[in-house]
Amino acid sequence: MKTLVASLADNKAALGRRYAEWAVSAPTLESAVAAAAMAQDELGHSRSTYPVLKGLGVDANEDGFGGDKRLALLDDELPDWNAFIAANLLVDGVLTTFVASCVDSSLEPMAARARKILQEEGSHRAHGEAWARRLCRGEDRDAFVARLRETWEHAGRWLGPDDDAELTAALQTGEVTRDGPAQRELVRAWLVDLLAAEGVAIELPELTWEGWDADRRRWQA
Amino acid sequence: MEELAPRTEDEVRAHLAAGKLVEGLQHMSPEYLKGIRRILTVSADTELVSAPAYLRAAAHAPALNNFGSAVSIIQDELAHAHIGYRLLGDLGVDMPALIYEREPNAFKYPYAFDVPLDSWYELVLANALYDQAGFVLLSDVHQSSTFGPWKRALAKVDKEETFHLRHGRTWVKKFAADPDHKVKLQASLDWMFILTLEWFGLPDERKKHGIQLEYGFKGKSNDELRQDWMGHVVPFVEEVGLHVPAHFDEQTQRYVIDCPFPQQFDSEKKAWGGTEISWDDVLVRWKARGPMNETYVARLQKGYRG
Amino acid sequence: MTVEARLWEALTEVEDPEIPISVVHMGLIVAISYDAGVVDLKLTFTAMGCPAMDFIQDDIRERLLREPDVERVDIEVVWNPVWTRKMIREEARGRMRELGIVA
Amino acid sequence: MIWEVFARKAYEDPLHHVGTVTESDEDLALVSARSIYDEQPWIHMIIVPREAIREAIKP
Repeated sequence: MKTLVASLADNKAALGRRYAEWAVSAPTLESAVAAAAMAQDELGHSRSTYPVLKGLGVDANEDGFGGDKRLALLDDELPDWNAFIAANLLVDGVLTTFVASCVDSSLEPMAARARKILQEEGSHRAHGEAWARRLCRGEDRDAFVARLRETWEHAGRWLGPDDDAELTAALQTGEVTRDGPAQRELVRAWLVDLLAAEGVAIELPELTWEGWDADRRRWQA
Repeated sequence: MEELAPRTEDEVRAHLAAGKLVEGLQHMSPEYLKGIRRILTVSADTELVSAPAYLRAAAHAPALNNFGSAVSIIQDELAHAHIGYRLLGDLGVDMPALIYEREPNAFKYPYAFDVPLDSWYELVLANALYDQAGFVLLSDVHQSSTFGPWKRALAKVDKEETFHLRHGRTWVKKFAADPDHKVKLQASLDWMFILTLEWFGLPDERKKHGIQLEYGFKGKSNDELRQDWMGHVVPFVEEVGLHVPAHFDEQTQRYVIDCPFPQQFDSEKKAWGGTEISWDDVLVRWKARGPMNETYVARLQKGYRG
Repeated sequence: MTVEARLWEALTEVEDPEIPISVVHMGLIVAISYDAGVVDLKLTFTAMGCPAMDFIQDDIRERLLREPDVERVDIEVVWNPVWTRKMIREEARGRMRELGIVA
Repeated sequence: MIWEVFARKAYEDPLHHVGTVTESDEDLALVSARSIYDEQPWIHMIIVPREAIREAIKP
């Protein structure tokens, strides 16, 4: 559970930074404000998760700039708005699905935070879904779908291989109440349905495990 | 303009003289419409460009939660910009074109934002100085504006700018209490203070406010606003032990600027040359815009232009 | 009036710097206990990314330390119960009535 | 598409106009309205498409 929680916090810190960058570049002023609000949520979730880590006996850097267990995709600025929305859907989506699997966690501090995080993530999901529909109807559709596939390569792997040691152990102790493959399938099916409703069929790439770094929970092509 | 704003100038004057607010195009004359569009554009552009300027400096935040506070301030600035642009939209302006299709040098905001903020010192000083300038200007609009929709919308801005000032001042106070930080803070204050003095524009002897005051786009003159701003900033910086080239003169009951003003400025080195120049020279510098103008506008238009 | 009740009332003077409503009426104060000069306060926020977290904690501490019998204030930030809009005013009022304070 | 935003901070208050958002779809308009008009802990907020408004009395 230690690596999972650390990576959750590090990814949320990184996602917060990536969202903030697009808060001054979004295609509408409305979404710029929404991106700034979502950035603060992510930074807040990260900040509030580090004490959980401390409770697990991990020497966490509480100013939040220390951790590097983040997706390779979040190392640098997201290249375009399609990539932003893809991260909004899939990176945020995978992390939130994990958090939802911690609502009844035996790790009480995590369970307490999970409910608050889920309350705040509702608008992220609404923002991502609405933009996905808009992009699917516009001329950017193919470029957007390509970004989704690319983002899935990173976000889909965050839960690890089906027999991921960390997640399996967390499941046994009740720290997490839904297994990795089930979590991944929830996100995949939700995305496929979202696009199908717009008449877009998306085939997500098969995930292979070469280049998977279990310690940092990241994958590099 | 004539089609959109049906009233004559005399009708607008009579409407205002009766103590009524202008609620929309139906109450406006062409001159009123032109004037309110100009001041709304300046206000919205200023709020908008502060977002990329503050984001650049936020990269130097000492900790994650400080970065979060900076993003919160950026969110407020974007939402304030939204107020101006949406009101312009109601006044017949094509809002997306105005924000996303204008050339960088067509944006109308104070020159100060064209000079990069490169540290957390400069971010918090910007909150204490620039946001104070914005606050002084908008409080004046809030009190004096004859355009009802703007006057009402500014209640939101008032509250949020108070938070920005507190953010700036809390940090300035903290840094000023530490000798090492204080030296760096003072160095930034040296260029930022005089640049904010310029914010309020030409002195009253050079500037005819005529219609701006008459139609109630603003209540106070440039020099009065500059005095107001110094009244907030100078006592504060002195209290925390920093220095600025201005003091309060007991005899005239006014703040006096103790350095050549306006002054020659090196925007690349972010340094004042010490030589007094004319306001015409300043106007040339303003018109040419400063180092960050194109970068910031490109950032703001990135997602729209694709 | 118990010391706790007095502390609750004192905090009705502390406002969120971004919103003109007290931290009590906002429902941010989860619990207050007092023992021999030490106040243990459980505090929550409307959002995990609330930018005014530090300011609010500073203001609470500063106000409580002005009470004659308070020497130390320990603040713990909690996320359980989850803050919801229902906690604005109505619940805070009920809470204060229980403590014998008219809110 | 322009949406008018109304909100209130207490049940005893009437809804009042706080501003507008411009969005082509309803879901984004809802998200935007919440993030732009966050100056108060509103207890209720609604959005109405401007085109649905009819003036019974004109100003």
